[in-house]
Amino acid sequence: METTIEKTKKLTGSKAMIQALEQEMTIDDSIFIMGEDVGKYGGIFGSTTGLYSMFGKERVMDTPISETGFIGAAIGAAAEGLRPVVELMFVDFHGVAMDQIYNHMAKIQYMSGGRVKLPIVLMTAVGGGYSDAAQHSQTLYASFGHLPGLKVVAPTFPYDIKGMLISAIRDDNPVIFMFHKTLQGLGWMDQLEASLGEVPENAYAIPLNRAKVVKQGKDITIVGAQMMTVEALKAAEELAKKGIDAEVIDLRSIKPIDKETILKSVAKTHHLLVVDEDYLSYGITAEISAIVASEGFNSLNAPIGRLAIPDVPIPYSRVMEKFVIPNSEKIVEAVLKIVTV
Amino acid sequence: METTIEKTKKLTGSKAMIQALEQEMTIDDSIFIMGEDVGKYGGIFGSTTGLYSMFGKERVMDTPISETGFIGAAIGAAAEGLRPVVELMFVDFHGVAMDQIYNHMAKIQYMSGGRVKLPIVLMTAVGGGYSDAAQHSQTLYASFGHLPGLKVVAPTFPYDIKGMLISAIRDDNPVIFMFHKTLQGLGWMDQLEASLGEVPENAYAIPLNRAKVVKQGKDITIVGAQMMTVEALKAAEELAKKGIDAEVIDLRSIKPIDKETILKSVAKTHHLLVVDEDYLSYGITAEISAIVASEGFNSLNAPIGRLAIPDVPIPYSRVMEKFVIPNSEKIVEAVLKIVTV
Amino acid sequence: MFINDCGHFLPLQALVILYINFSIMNNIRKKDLLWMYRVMKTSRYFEERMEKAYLEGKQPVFNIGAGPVPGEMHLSNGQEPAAAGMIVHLTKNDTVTATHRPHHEAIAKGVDLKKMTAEIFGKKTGLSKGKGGHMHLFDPNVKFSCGGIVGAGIPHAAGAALANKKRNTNWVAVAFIGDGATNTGAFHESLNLAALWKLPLIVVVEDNSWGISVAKKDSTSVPFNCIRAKSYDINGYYVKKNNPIEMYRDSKEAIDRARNGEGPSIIEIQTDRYLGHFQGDPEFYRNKDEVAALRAKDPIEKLKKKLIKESYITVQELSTIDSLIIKEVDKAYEFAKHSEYPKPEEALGDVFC
Amino acid sequence: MFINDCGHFLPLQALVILYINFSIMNNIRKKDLLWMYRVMKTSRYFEERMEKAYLEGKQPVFNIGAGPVPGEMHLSNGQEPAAAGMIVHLTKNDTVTATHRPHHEAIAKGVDLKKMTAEIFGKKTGLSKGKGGHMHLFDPNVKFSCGGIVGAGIPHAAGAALANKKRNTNWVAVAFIGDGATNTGAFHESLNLAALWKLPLIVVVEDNSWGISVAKKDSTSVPFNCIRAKSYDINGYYVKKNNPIEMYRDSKEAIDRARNGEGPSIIEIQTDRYLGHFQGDPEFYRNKDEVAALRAKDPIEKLKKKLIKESYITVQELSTIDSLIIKEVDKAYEFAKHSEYPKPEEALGDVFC
Ligand SMILES: Cc1ncc(C[n+]2csc(CCOP(=O)(O)OP(=O)(O)O)c2C)c(N)n1
Ligand SMILES: Cc1ncc(C[n+]2csc(CCOP(=O)(O)OP(=O)(O)O)c2C)c(N)n1
Ligand SMILES: [Mg+2]
Ligand SMILES: [Mg+2]
Repeated sequence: METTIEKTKKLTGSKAMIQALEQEMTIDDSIFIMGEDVGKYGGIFGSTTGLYSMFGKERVMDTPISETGFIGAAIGAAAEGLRPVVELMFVDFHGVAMDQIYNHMAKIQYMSGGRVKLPIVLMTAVGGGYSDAAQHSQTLYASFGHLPGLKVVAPTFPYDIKGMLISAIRDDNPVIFMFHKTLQGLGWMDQLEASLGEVPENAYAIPLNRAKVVKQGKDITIVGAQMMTVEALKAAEELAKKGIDAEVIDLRSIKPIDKETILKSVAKTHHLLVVDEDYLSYGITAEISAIVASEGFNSLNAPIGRLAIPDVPIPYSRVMEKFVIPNSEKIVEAVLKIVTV
Repeated sequence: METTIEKTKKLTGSKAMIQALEQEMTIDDSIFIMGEDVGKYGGIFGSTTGLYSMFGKERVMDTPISETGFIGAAIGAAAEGLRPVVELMFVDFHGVAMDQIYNHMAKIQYMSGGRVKLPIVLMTAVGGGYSDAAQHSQTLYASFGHLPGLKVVAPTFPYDIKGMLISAIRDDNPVIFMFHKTLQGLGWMDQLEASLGEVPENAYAIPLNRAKVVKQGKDITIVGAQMMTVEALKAAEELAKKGIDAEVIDLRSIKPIDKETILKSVAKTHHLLVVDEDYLSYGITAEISAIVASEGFNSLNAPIGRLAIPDVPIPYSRVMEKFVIPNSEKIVEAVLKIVTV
Repeated sequence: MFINDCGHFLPLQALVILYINFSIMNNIRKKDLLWMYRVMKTSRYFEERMEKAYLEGKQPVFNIGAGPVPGEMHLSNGQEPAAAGMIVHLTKNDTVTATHRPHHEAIAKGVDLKKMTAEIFGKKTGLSKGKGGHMHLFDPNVKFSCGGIVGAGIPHAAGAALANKKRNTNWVAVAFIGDGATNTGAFHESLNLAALWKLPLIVVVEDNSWGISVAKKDSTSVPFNCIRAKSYDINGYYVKKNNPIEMYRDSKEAIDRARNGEGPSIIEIQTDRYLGHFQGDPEFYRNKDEVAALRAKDPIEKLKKKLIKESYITVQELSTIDSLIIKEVDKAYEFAKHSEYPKPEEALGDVFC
Repeated sequence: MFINDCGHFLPLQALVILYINFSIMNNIRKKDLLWMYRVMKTSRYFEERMEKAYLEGKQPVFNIGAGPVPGEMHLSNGQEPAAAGMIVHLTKNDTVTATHRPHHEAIAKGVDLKKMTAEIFGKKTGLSKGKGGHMHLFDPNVKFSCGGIVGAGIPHAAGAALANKKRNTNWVAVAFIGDGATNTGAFHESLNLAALWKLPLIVVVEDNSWGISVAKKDSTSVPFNCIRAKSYDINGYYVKKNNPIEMYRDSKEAIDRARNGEGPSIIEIQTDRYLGHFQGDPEFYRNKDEVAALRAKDPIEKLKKKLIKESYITVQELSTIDSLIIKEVDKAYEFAKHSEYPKPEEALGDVFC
């Protein structure tokens, strides 16, 4: 499925995105990028750096601050056969364009009985942890996952970022591609090991609907996405010291959720903790818990654990922000409650 | 809690809303209504009929088709101490104003450290079942339930509609008040028994955070909201014939969810089916399943059942629409799978 | 006509254009006039039938969900000149987006009438196999789409115009909207984009004086939306008195400009909504006499008279055309009625391709 | 000044107003001029300190999340005349909404400087107990708020204006926005509402030529946003050259009109952004010389010279004012630095009241 790796290079998340875009744009003229500051600036979170000078302003278009206008325009252009890649600078801004996203981009294929195809990638930066407060720190995974007609992905590691962005671009359906700011490997943010990884130089596609076991284990399954995967891996190391062997699943796909991988893991570990950088209620922890409680109930030996932002807006001050966003320590704590039950 | 009933009258859902608004507007000058066609027309779904002639155009204001403008204006007016009741005609239109709703209305109290209060009621019509297709038939309960800072209610019966609308108006926090079109008892829609009920003439308040057991039972707990409560009650009758004694919980409050009532019920019945007129993924069935799988796990004797719109937009044609919206027959079917397991 | 009401926002070439306009009027092709008559009449007859079909199963007690055509139904009787006078200039390659009230444009744009009717009847043979319905008609063959969210089609048309420009075609995109839609954010954002990028977009505003029950003057802070063209430094036109020939002229100019790379325009046409906002609308908010007065100056009847009076066509020929129209529409209804419903489980398909 | 650029959209009273304007200029009160100087200077010094405070803990390696002031930081150095020239006319009862770049307006509106600084430092003593931060400053005591979503404050100001009108006050509401925000749907919807209901709303557009890296000419289809006033049949003004006194005059007129029930206005002011969009902005997109040229015509320095030259004040008095400003701002920073952080679990409070 995931094509054989040939020559690789160590890239950041951001560079992985750029490479995906560059390679696809080179072979397909109908792809173009639209968004705020995607041109000369190269994307506030480095998703398009260099592409403007490579492809010119017709193919890498800066827009006014008119998200309804340009996301709506992407729909119209896609219906005509072009393949727009649109950037919504922060996912937090989705509310000014949500009608276009969920009532049109997501539904036109269905409402047209499959006669209109909308090959659009809506890429958007998610995540907090650097004190950008309530309107610039959200992930909103579930806000998109809830609504039919959208494929929603949130890869963690550069390898997946490149491969899934390529798949998203090649897909004839609208795809919401969420990249986590902290995982872009930007020079002006926290430097994480996870934001750097070996990436094949050739173009390759990773399926948009598959989770990935990123650490094998037998005592408990921890499911996370993006930064929560990173934190879960850190927690797993800590847990190992305590004699608990955690299996960590990187969700990668928010919608559809890869039930198979999760159910298989829980069938083995009999314990489940779901961790989410999104809000608790009606979030990833809800959906995955429900999947397992309805389809993998008999595998479970203990109550399911849920760890997420506790239904409060994200506070500005560092101490409070740290308190609400799950991290490896809280994961360890939560696991100890489940596994020792 | 729910005040003693004095004189009552049989009212439809719509009339119950109007009575709540009339009574509260009479005693509190700072309340005013804003929305499309709330004036002379009286609300497309009869939520404000007669109020325009009673209170005049300063207090029952028709607006242009500018949901961001007038919902945003409600926020500004509320910050100044007024108490706006705003109607978003169909919940399906929320996308054109979602930023105002979720980034401002929901967060300003928090972001201001509690110094700004926003006593706003956003009332909005939800629900399908009459072939209004993909952009006019949604409930979107979870789209609002997911986001912090909003109380979200969806009462079913006229008694609760009046009492919860009064509570919503009196609450100093923003409240999303969802009324189901089919439960309004409108002359031009399906005529349902449930849309007519005894309603006290005096003003009374029903808490915004409590579910209600609307039928006692011992074999399985069925949780629903609005039309799904109605269908669950119908299913319960059918199930009784088959010797299954279902307990039916009317959720009433989408956010916060009344865990206590649900967990208590499941502790008794040991079986759970959640039914939702919203989309399956990341919806009510997810959240309630997760609550029970994490906090009531040991009560459960069988996998949790989930019944909801199967992650497709709502189709127009009656046959297909019927297929995707859960009803009593499907509930019976789903229960039989759980209880006989 | 822009001179009286929106002329002061036009650049100096206004007078030049005025001159050209008059010559167009004189040269208006018989073929075009007859085409306009035909599509207006088709739309009218189609909707008259729809009015009846919609009521089937809804009498004596009206129930919106009952009968062969359930759900909301927005008819455009009286508003036909907007569609006809604009779309006469378009080809299959030009894009049209419409609204919740889409039949007149759909018919003018050449949407397959049988499939469209079948769609409205919720049949498997419909444009979208019954998934869309009356507010969601899509016919990519003729680049037509519409939708139920006010204002939302404008950015789609802007996007089509962008695609047209990117591909170096001279194709245009036209967004038809109601007057109420001019107060949505989508209107403003799309027009700014289109003006900025000089896209071949025309926004046609059908000013029927109402947005459901709210009168235009109670929702729109300017009397004419063509004024708003100034906000984007583009041309604005106002067509008075529901006149299809004036609509023809201004549309021609706006489209020629768009095809020539001169950017977008707004055309507002004063038009008339004969029926309620939707079928079943009690219309407590408007005077019953109002409609009678509107109907008395019906643009189709007027055009008919003009065609005959100015000898474009004989009474005889016209009645042949009329009966052909009736036949075609009747056939579409027959087709729709006799088509099969989709299977329930077909609801699950087409979410993704 | 509206005559040169937006004058042709004004009604005939333009000339009359012009006359009045000149008399206002002659009568501008010393008190007001000094007030304007003081708030501009306070804002400037406040932000110069903030520039440094922000860099603490971010050197040698810049990390947006590090140091005592983490997160984004948008400074308004150079844009002070917009705030000063408008807010000089306001009282505590008038409402101001601002943007992601809010310090100059917050200071002019009289937001508690200590609490504001403490808020930006994430302290418990801050305006919002550390929950809001630099982009989310709320001080209901002086009716000030701001937020991080472009355009979103405009409807809030319209709503405050609606409340003012409903209560029969003569209070006004002013929404400060950037030039980029004029292309949001919120701008259009709010202005239409305000014009329709004749609300006492003024929208001040700070035209600093940029929206992050996108030049105004690449995002806005008209050169001057005051032109867009025409779309709502309201008055539009353009203040040139970052001139606080012109801003004072046009603001006075717009506010007087609003207080008299004559409805909303748009005032656009040509202003200058000295720094990057946010601190840490590499600014590859603009010429480094540009900023030096802007700084050379600094409006605070200009006003200072004028005040002295026209003998409003002596050099001595002015330096006393300056040192008072420094003292006050320094105190605020001391307060902020020495205040305590909130307890982590306080994060859970204040969602509901
Ligand atoms: C965003 C949005 N808000 C409200 C509605 C409800 N609605 C449907 S049609 C309509 C009136 C539209 O008026 P106008 O644009 O003038 O078109 P007309 O119906 O007169 O043809 C309204 C308010 C909607 N569909 N979408
Ligand atoms: C709805 C929305 N879109 C995009 C952004 C990101 N953003 C923040 S400030 C800004 C530029 C604003 O430009 P302008 O309005 O001119 O204000 P300035 O920064 O120049 O003061 C952008 C695009 C946002 N905060 N909100
Ligand atoms: Mg209309
Ligand atoms: Mg700017």
